[in-house]
Amino acid sequence: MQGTFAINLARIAIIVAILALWEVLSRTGIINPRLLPSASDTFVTLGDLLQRAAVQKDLMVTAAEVLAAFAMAVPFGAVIGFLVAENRYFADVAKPLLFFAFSIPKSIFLPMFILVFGVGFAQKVGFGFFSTIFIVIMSTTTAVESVKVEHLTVARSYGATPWQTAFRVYLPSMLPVLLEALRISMIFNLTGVILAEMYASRDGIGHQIATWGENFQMKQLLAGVVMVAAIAMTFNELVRWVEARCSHWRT
Amino acid sequence: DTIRVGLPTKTYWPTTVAETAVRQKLFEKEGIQAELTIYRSGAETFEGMAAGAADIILDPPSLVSAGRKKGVMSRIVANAAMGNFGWQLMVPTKSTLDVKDLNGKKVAITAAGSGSDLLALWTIQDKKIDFTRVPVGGGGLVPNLLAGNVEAAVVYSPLSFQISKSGEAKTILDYASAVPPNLTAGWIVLDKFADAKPQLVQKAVNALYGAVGFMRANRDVTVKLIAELYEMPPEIAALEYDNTIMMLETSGDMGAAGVNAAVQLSLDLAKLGGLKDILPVEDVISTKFKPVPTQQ
Amino acid sequence: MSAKTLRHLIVIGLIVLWELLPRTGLIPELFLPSLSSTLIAGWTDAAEYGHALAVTLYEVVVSMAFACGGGILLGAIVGSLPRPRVLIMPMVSSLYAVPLVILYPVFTVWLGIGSESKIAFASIYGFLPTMLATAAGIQTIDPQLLLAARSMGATLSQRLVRVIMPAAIPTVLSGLRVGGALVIVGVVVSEMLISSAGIGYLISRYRTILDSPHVFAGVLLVLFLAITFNAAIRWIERKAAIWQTGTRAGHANDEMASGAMQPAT
Amino acid sequence: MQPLANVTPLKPAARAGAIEVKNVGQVFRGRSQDVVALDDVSLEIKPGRFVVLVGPSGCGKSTLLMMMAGLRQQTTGTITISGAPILQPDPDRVGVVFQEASLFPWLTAEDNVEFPLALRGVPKAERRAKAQDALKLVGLEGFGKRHPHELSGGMKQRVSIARGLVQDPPVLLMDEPFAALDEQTRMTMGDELLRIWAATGKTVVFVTHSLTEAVYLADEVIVMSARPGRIVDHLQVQLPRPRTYEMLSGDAFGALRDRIWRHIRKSA
Amino acid sequence: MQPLANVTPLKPAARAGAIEVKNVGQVFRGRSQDVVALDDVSLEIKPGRFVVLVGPSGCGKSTLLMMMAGLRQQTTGTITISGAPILQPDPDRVGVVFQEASLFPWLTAEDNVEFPLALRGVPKAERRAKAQDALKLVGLEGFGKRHPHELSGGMKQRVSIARGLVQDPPVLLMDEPFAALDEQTRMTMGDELLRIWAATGKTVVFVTHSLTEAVYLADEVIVMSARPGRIVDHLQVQLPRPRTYEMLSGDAFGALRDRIWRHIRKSA
Ligand SMILES: Nc1ncnc2c1ncn2[C@@H]1O[C@H](COP(=O)(O)OP(=O)(O)OP(=O)(O)O)[C@@H](O)[C@H]1O
Ligand SMILES: Nc1ncnc2c1ncn2[C@@H]1O[C@H](COP(=O)(O)OP(=O)(O)OP(=O)(O)O)[C@@H](O)[C@H]1O
Ligand SMILES: [Mg+2]
Ligand SMILES: [Mg+2]
Repeated sequence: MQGTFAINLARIAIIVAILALWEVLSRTGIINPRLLPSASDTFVTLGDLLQRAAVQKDLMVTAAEVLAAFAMAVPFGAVIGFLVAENRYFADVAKPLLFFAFSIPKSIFLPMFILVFGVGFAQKVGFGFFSTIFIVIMSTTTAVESVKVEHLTVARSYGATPWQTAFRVYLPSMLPVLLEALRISMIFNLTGVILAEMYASRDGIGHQIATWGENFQMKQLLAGVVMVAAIAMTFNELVRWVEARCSHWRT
Repeated sequence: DTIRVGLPTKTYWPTTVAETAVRQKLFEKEGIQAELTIYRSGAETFEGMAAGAADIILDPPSLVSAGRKKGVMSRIVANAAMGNFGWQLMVPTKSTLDVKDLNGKKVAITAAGSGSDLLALWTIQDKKIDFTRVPVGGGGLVPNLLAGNVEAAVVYSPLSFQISKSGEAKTILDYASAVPPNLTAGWIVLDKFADAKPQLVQKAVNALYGAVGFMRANRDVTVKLIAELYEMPPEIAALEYDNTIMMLETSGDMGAAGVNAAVQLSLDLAKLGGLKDILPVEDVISTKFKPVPTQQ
Repeated sequence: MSAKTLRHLIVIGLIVLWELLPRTGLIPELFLPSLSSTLIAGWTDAAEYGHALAVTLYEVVVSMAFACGGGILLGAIVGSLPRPRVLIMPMVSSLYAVPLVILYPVFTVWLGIGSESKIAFASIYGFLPTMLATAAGIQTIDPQLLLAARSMGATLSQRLVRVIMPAAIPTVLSGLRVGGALVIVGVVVSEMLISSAGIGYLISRYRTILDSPHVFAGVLLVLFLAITFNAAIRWIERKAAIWQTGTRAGHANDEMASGAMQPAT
Repeated sequence: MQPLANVTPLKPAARAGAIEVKNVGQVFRGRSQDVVALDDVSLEIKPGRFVVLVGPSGCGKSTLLMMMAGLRQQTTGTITISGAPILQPDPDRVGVVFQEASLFPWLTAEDNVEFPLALRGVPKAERRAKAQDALKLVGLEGFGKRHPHELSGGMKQRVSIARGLVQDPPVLLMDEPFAALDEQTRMTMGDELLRIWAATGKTVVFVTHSLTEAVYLADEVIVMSARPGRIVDHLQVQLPRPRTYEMLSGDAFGALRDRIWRHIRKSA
Repeated sequence: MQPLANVTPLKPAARAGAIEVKNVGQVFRGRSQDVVALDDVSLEIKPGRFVVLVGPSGCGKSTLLMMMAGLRQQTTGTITISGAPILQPDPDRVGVVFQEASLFPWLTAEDNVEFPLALRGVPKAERRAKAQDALKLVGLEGFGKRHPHELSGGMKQRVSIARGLVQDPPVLLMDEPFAALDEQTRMTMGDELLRIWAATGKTVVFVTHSLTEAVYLADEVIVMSARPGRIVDHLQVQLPRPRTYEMLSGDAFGALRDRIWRHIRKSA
């Protein structure tokens, strides 16, 4: 525990250093400030943007889409991943197919989603789900494979039901791998939804970001990126908090 | 009834037209509702219409021709613009290069096969020079130009006005005047839709051309709107107003004299960009709808 | 029915659907051209696709080396050393939270529009999941094994190569799978965004002019890359199978483990 | 749902705890060659007996126990527990204490002990109380809040024993439960086990390497030989109960111990 | 590089194998409270002695061994081995056989035994030969190609012992190495260990729970008490060597055994 303070300090120091570097590079003109507006400018812009009702609404829309997609993709993907890891037959059938699906850039299928869902909430959520599910499946498989056989044997000897085995043995045992997977999935999810918004939309933060990018409004663009990154990081920290609470038994 | 309008990118004049129509309640005056969706580019907008997510869109004739080959039956119902207004070939301010000097150099375009690519190809053919077209995406045009990764860039409006105003780049070729007039963009609907709901289409184009009329008549309101929509200073918005909005077609009548030739020229230009199957002009246009601008 | 047969049936089913759905007009050809027209499109422009494949393949291989090699190595280090872990991991995963796709056009300013920027983008894209998976996998290693190795005087690198790696091999391999797939996606996506060569370039070019058969010919090539990569991983897996005895993957034939599978089925 | 008319209870009270092993064999398929771990083992254990299994290292004791627990399927033969064949683990019939402690590292000692109860949905308060009792029994009062990695080898083994005891099944299989304990703790725990056994009437199958312990605890001792595992002797220990430490130096005790010892010596 | 003039060898031959533990304490910081595992332990072991450590479960024997091996830093005090303090594992000075077998599951038995040699870059042929010898010594000839999960509990422990033996360090720390073995194997292995010890002049520190084994093997027996771990007795076993099974029933043997037994009884 005595290291926690030092580590937090180091972390803050690194963040400050990165921001300072960003500021200096831009201010001194080592990097053209038109291409990389300074950190301070970006954050001022961010402040302005966040005041705008339109941006707030866009953020809400995006957040709703992201959450909906995530809430569907994670349980669904986890169950499939579980089956793939635990059931030989299912794994033999599905593993290569899932892998191939995973390796194709998802944005190619964006028009398909418009075809099926039209342009709107369902399409964004659908695409977010689609971009996330494969990584969830693959990560869950990895996580399941890290569970020790002996622990499963013990649970079996006590007649644990599948649900009990899942929640009382698999879950705690694979937590570190699983949380890592959650983190990555969230990022995929966010990127997926934003891509879908950039592609075709009426609202959402991705819609705004696309416009800023095409208009060469670097300050707004960077502020938008910071906004999205902040959402993802907040989620990251949330996961880390869970992790810290659950993994204290690891030495 | 609701008409779903598909617009390629936000900071492009069709958005201003459609937004004006909405804000001035022109659609309502026609007794319909409008729903605006913004896509990332012309091709995506076209796909949106093909997927049934948009009823009327703005795109060049070449896409209509390509789409028909792929089983997406649509036609241009109204002529929106007869030139590449605001599109310019630009070099950094400090650069001394002229169009002729670009031979063997690199020129940024947004995407292969896109409008900017067609203009670059036209430049190559027209000026009898050769340069490499580098697709960098809309967001990559100015950064790559300023960073010197490319010697020149084909820039759309109002980005072109913005960077020339800020002194970062200058224009060496203005496509609005350089390219002979051709039908660069029109309002497009699916044949199916036009057959099923001709009234709706008619009302929609009425409102859109009503908006064009309104904008021409109300400079201040429109400049303010552009500034707001594009998040740009009023000076740039004013440039956009003068150089693009004021150049738009006011009647939109596809049956007007010279339209066929303008479409043909547009398709010929597209051939440069790799479009293989060009259809006859009659197949890509429809003269059924003659816009009657909604009055304020 | 054996798993392989079923899988082949599924693949055949997909192929048939691919041909039939567009032919019957259930899906417009613009969205999904029939398989035959896709193959014809690819075949007629084989030279162009061959060239693009070469470019993409080169970028994929280089990025793969960076992403997977670097990811595994750093993941192993970060996963086995607690101090750097608590310091670095949050940073790294936060960094990944920055949506690079959006910033990619700006990226090219510094890295150019050639292969370098694709390689950089794809490496970063594939690096993180590989690293995070490796690091997380390593944390599940029995600490007693590391203690035993230490007692025998294993140096850090020996522990890494002889204990951490083999113990984490299943996790690392799955990390590799994810990372490798992402590298392929990363290269193609960045080519689609900004480039003048490669499969992604062809895809986005043909897409702009609504030439869907050519687009899907490109997608088929990407699929081909994925299949090749999968074969490579399978080969490694077979090689590593000896190591895996005693772990779950190795237990697969063991009754005890297949019994343990019951709850899942 | 309609009440079922002809439900036959799985374990008729009379046979609860009976174990029957008939012509059981176990072959492990190896990569290069197959290993015959057990060859034609048959034995019958009456309900309520305390049976000790001894035999040289690697003779198949753990394997036999795993099969009795339904955790491993025998290659040949049948195993019947409480009158019904055992094909999969059934905690209502059989409980196991494993040779290796196999505690869940993410649970504290008491949570580990509560685990089997939690699976059955025993209310929190009740299972906490039971876990505390069991921990006290194995001499780990006050260690409930520790995680396995904070316990010594012998302590972990005792937590594992406590976990086996809270389940309270009619048949308890224990695989070298006292191996990591010092002699004093071992004796105390042996006596505790005998007390619980006498009070509950369980059938206990107990593996040990200590011949003294074997004779001291058992009603019957089954001696196995190695490669392939076979039963070479099945002794009845007729010493009166309760057993006392004085008996250890008695002649009857010595004779039994020697008889087992001769088997072990031959086959190890 | 210039030859260094004043290199003092780390372990002057005379002191090689000597162990000195001075005022050593170990406190584990827990989340709620701290645990004093060892409190002010001091002892001195001369090179070449066979020292047995006994004490109730959880008294800190493993902890003490871990510190001697440099695998855990003591909270207070110093530990010197072969004349130099031990601050980190040093396989040239100390080898360990762990209480839990801790074999690498992905290696075969023989590869596990070869592991420490491979770390030092011993050529393949040589280490293979050494591993075979060691496996033979522990009675596992012919099991070299098996993986740990294919071995019984006792077999795993024996592989672990073999792994400790091939390392051949001047000091060998063994934490309950025979716990999972049957009495016959245990005796044979004990005799083998004594033979190796006599032939090589190693210092051996050996933890066991069997008091008979302790007296049978030891030059000295160190008895520890629990919570906090302290040394309560340090006996010299003056029985002549080689030890024989007949001695087990002798009076001297019985007296020593009883003395230890009384300590254990009190503190467990
Ligand atoms: N999964 C397996 N694959 C192959 N052989 C195995 C497997 N499990 C056990 N064996 C072999 O079966 C035999 C019996 O093993 P078992 O664990 O039952 O012995 P044991 O009597 O419990 O020995 P110990 O007293 O050492 O624990 C051993 O020779 C062992 O090598
Ligand atoms: N990492 C740890 N954190 C907290 N307490 C610990 C830790 N490791 C050991 N202990 C405690 O230290 C004490 C001594 O443990 P140690 O493993 O040395 O006992 P031992 O004498 O080897 O016992 P056994 O004979 O059961 O193996 C025990 O009370 C144990 O609970
Ligand atoms: Mg066993
Ligand atoms: Mg211990």
